[in-house]
Amino acid sequence: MTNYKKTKHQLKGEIKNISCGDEYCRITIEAPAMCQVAEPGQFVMVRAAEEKSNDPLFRRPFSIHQVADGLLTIIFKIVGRGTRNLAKMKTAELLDVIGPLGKGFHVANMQRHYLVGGGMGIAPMHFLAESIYKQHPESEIIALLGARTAKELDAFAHLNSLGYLQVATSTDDGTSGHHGLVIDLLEQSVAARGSGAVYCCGPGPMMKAIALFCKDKKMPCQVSLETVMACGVGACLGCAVSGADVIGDGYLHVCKDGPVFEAAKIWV
Amino acid sequence: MTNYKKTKHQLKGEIKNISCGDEYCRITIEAPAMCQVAEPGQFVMVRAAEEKSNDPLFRRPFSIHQVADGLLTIIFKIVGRGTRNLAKMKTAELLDVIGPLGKGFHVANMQRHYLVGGGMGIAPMHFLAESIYKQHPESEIIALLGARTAKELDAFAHLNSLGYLQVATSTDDGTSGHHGLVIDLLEQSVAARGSGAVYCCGPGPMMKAIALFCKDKKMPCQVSLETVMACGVGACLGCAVSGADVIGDGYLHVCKDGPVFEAAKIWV
Amino acid sequence: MGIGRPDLTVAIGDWQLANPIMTASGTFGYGAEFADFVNLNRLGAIVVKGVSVKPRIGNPPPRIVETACGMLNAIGLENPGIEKFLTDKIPQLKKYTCGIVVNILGDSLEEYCTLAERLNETDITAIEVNISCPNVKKGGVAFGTDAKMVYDVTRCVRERSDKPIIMKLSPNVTDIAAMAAAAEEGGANAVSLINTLLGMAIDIRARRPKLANKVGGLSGPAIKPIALRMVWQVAQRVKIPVIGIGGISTVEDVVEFLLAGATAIQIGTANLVNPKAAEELIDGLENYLLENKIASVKELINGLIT
Amino acid sequence: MGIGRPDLTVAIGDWQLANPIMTASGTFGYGAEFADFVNLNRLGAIVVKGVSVKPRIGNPPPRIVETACGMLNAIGLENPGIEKFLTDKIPQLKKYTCGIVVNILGDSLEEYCTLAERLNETDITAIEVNISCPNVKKGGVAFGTDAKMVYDVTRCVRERSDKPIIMKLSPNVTDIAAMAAAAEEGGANAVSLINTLLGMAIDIRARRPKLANKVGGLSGPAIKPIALRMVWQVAQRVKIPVIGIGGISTVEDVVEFLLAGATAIQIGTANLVNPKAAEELIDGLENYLLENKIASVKELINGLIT
Ligand SMILES: Cc1cc2nc3c(=O)[nH]c(=O)nc-3n(C[C@H](O)[C@H](O)[C@H](O)COP(=O)(O)OP(=O)(O)OC[C@H]3O[C@@H](n4cnc5c(N)ncnc54)[C@H](O)[C@@H]3O)c2cc1C
Ligand SMILES: Cc1cc2nc3c(=O)[nH]c(=O)nc-3n(C[C@H](O)[C@H](O)[C@H](O)COP(=O)(O)OP(=O)(O)OC[C@H]3O[C@@H](n4cnc5c(N)ncnc54)[C@H](O)[C@@H]3O)c2cc1C
Ligand SMILES: Cc1cc2nc3c(=O)[nH]c(=O)nc-3n(C[C@H](O)[C@H](O)[C@H](O)COP(=O)(O)O)c2cc1C
Ligand SMILES: Cc1cc2nc3c(=O)[nH]c(=O)nc-3n(C[C@H](O)[C@H](O)[C@H](O)COP(=O)(O)O)c2cc1C
Ligand code: FES
Ligand code: FES
Repeated sequence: MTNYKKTKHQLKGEIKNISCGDEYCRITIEAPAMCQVAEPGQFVMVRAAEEKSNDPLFRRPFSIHQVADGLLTIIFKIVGRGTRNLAKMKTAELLDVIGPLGKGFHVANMQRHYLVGGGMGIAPMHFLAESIYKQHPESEIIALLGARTAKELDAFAHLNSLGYLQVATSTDDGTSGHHGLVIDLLEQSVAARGSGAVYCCGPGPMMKAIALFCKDKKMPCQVSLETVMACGVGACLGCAVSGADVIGDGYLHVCKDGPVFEAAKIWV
Repeated sequence: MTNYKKTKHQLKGEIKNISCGDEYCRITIEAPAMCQVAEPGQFVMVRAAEEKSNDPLFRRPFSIHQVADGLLTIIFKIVGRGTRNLAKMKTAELLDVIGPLGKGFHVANMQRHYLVGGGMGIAPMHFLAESIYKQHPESEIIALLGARTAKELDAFAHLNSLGYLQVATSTDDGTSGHHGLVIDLLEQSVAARGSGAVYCCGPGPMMKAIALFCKDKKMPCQVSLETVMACGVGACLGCAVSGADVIGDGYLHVCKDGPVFEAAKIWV
Repeated sequence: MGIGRPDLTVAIGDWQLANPIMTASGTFGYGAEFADFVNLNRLGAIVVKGVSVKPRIGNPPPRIVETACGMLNAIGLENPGIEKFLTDKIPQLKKYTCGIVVNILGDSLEEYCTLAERLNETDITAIEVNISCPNVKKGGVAFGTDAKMVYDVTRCVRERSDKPIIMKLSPNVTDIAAMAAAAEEGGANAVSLINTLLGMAIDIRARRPKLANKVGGLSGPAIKPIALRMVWQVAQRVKIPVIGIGGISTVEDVVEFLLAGATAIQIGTANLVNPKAAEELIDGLENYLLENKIASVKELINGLIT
Repeated sequence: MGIGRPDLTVAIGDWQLANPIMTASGTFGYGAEFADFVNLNRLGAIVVKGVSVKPRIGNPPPRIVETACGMLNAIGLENPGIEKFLTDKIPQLKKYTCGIVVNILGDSLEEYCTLAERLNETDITAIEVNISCPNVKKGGVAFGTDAKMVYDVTRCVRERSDKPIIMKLSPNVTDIAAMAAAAEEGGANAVSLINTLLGMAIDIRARRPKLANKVGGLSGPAIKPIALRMVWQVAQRVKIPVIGIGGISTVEDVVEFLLAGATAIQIGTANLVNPKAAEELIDGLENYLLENKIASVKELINGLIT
């Protein structure tokens, strides 16, 4: 095992900053080793039980929202016991994290990039936008962000201030941006600006619609899937999902083969 | 069930004050209904897991340290998961408590009272001293407090400032008061002042020694026992202990028949 | 169905319960212990601590151990014996308007028969037969682990009593549905399951079992998945009502057991942790039905789609 | 005994393990998945994910559910099949200096025999036989629930292989010690226990089982008391070494299982929650022995005072 380089780490990251509202929480930890190897679309798994408690048992997966200067940030919605526990943590406490995990987004060598996020699926888009910008500073980077209501977009307001990123929003109730679905924004944008690479993370039906739209338009499309996970490292085989071709290849495993997949691998 | 009066309550008591060091913790909650019926030597049982977590499962029993103006105080040592969780709570959070539970100390109609506490067994003595003083203001009330080292007595420093209470201490290492056992203090006091009612709470061997001393001196002695408890209300029969006469009466149940017993019921 | 209150009643044979929530034997004393916390009259039924022919002082301490999301108990079936139970406890229990189920246990077939006979003279609601006890005449093999013995106990209790008979099954078996079928064949009106799973914990400092009795029964949320599976298996096998027990502590748990085929459920360890649990779950179940616009709890029973 | 390092080695027949800590089948992949977290060479042994004659794609999702202090899994024994295993996985596994145990499973007696024979040609350390699988020729009854079938599988595997044979017992039985005895009689070198307990969870909104497979295996801290009891019962019954499995996640847990009679133990679900668990427990066990001035881990084995 000479020359062996670790790509995954387990560490107790000191919380540098935590800001939680009733619905969302943003935590930044010190995790230089992870930041060095992380790629956009990858995720971390966080222990969410009290020390020595086994309830809840599983770690919780969260997309890497941003890495900068050895600091890693996640943003999550408070939906259940695990996220509630995490939201109670305080600055200087240690977060038990493993990562970076899984296969992230592949930055396409194209002139136009559509980052399509729905709800908490917006979380990985900051890191992704930054990476695309670094690799293709001349390219057009467009974030299309959908949510149920304007409030859901608050956690991601800072995306508006990234100079290289053009942001458009849609909400189901019309409280921010386009009154309707985020796929409408994509259709409009593609019609107006032309095709590009699509990177998508959000609810299943939204991703499927976008995947089929891209297939129709012959645009490359990557989607980031969610499932319940136990290990996050490809060992338990618990995170299986049916791909487009279940019988041939068997099931796909989100934590190892994904979470990001070529859309065509999932939906035909 | 007319005229039926509740003697036990379950409530979420707002934490009015919490001060925790590395080893001990003192929590005061709002619990008027409990304060109204509580008697010294009784205890409460506190939920010590995160909301909706079942680990640790059992409530934790703590003696009532003091009641005043609808506020109930407990003092506990941080020894394991439950107490560690409790020590993390904050002012204004709600503590899930049931109580008052069990049979407390019976205040003897005597002129002299020895309150003998060992380690965290000192916890119930404040409430007891106050009650004795209220019922027998003219009587002599002596607290004999034993600990391993002076630091262990810090949590109870305030007992020194009760005007009606005479306090003497002993430590195993001589860092406070008498260098030796608390039973030495009792023997000396009884020799010097004369006999009285003895109320005892502390480690088993200490209580047994004191019980046998009292038997010898023909002084009434009450002891407060500890066991693991599940329900605290006499339902599960889990808190059984062997009394002096196991076969005749069967086992005693600490949460219902105690925690305070006539010493003769336990040791012959 | 309008905005009326949902119907919580369920039936076990001719016995109509106000709601499907009972308290499990050994975790609710004789009811009175919880009178400060719960309006006992609202319960579907109280199942009292197991009673035997002779008084039993129970096992020496320690009797309970906390485990991950559960507990071990080896109480040793401490109880005052049937005679003292009839004179001391029955009058008190009569005051409650809810169903009163008496849980019985024995060392031998004859003891079960005797208990059933004595209780038949009282006006309790039903008898629950705990067959997790060792049969001393059969080398200490638990009655509940052998279909023939399950049948025999059921028969004898059936013959001595007109009360509804609930056979309480042990989970420490290869095929619990076979035991349920034996109980049904023997004439039981219902089966309840599960009793505790045999477990152990060791004090590594003393190098001794933590329980004086060495082994004890595991209960609490930890065992819920096992209990639910067994209830589902049994409900598919027998026609008599099934009463679900094991780790139930939330409304979701109650609904899961009903969907799996339970007609009623019992709350055990949850009472110890939260003395108001049983009543809170009645309210919770009612709210659940209201919110989901379900007119009757009976619509949930056996509602699992597989 | 001085200040030397305590002796962690244990023996299973002729097989000398550096320490008693193995990783349990299905929770540690093929080792490589944990190479970033654990120094694999330090492990007592890696037990790889179960392998069958033919490749299996496993059960449809959802395959796992979190439960109170535990989890349910119904992976469906997804694996590449023995041929691909031999060509793809064995070369990689050979690089590790720790023991390599291959867990095998079959639908029929013949499949077990075939697998044992194929593996006998390799230089793996030992074979662990998962008999919790249904025997399709016997109406789907699990091999591990019938003493005769346990004996038969053990015999056939024994005859086809010179490797140490570990029979992995199912806990879903009335008398697990009888199964262990059948394995011993069949010529097993060791038994390992427990595999998962059959359980279930229901999605109350969809009114469907949470697992596509309906039922699944319960593992994790929740089941530890049951596993420990079974290990103790089995260790009293058989003379061959016992490997303890079930909910082990702390050093105290490891010591409990050793005291109960286990010669070695396997870490399962704990690996999923804490990928460094196995190595941390080796260090923890060593420290425990040091602090308690115990020269050899063998002093703990079967050290329970009852
Ligand atoms: C690769 C990946 C990346 C993710 N990134 C983010 C993110 O950046 N921000 C964010 O807010 N959320 C993200 N999620 C979802 C997040 O993991 C869940 O919301 C979280 O685990 C819920 O935990 P809980 O204990 O609070 O909820 P629970 O009480 O466990 O359950 C509440 C709800 O969350 C779902 N859930 C529970 N556990 C998981 C799990 N392990 N995986 C998926 N869903 C689960 C349940 O089905 C239930 O509907 C991601 C999920 C995956 C798989
Ligand atoms: C009637 C009564 C009154 C008590 N009053 C006080 C008090 O005023 N102040 C105080 O500091 N302590 C008191 N105790 C002891 C206190 O209950 C335990 O220290 C506490 O429950 C430990 O919880 P834990 O989760 O932190 O420890 P755990 O991690 O559970 O265990 C740590 C240690 O505490 C012991 N312990 C665990 N649970 C219990 C239990 N339910 N009962 C007794 N011991 C237990 C264990 O055996 C172990 O040695 C009292 C106990 C009883 C029975
Ligand atoms: C402390 C305790 C005492 C019990 N005593 C009895 C009993 O006397 N008779 C009986 O049939 N079951 C008894 N049980 C089993 C429970 O009634 C119930 O079947 C079991 O605990 C599983 O349910 P739970 O997980 O909700 O507790 C007892 C359980 C506990 C925890
Ligand atoms: C996700 C998962 C997959 C498993 N796969 C197998 C397997 O392929 N073969 C096997 O014999 N046991 C398998 N098991 C059972 C474990 O090896 C172990 O016996 C069981 O989980 C109990 O141990 P634990 O509580 O430490 O996890 C699996 C367990 C889990 C959780
Ligand atoms: S979560 Fe374990 S393999 Fe993906
Ligand atoms: S703790 Fe339940 S009876 Fe005392």
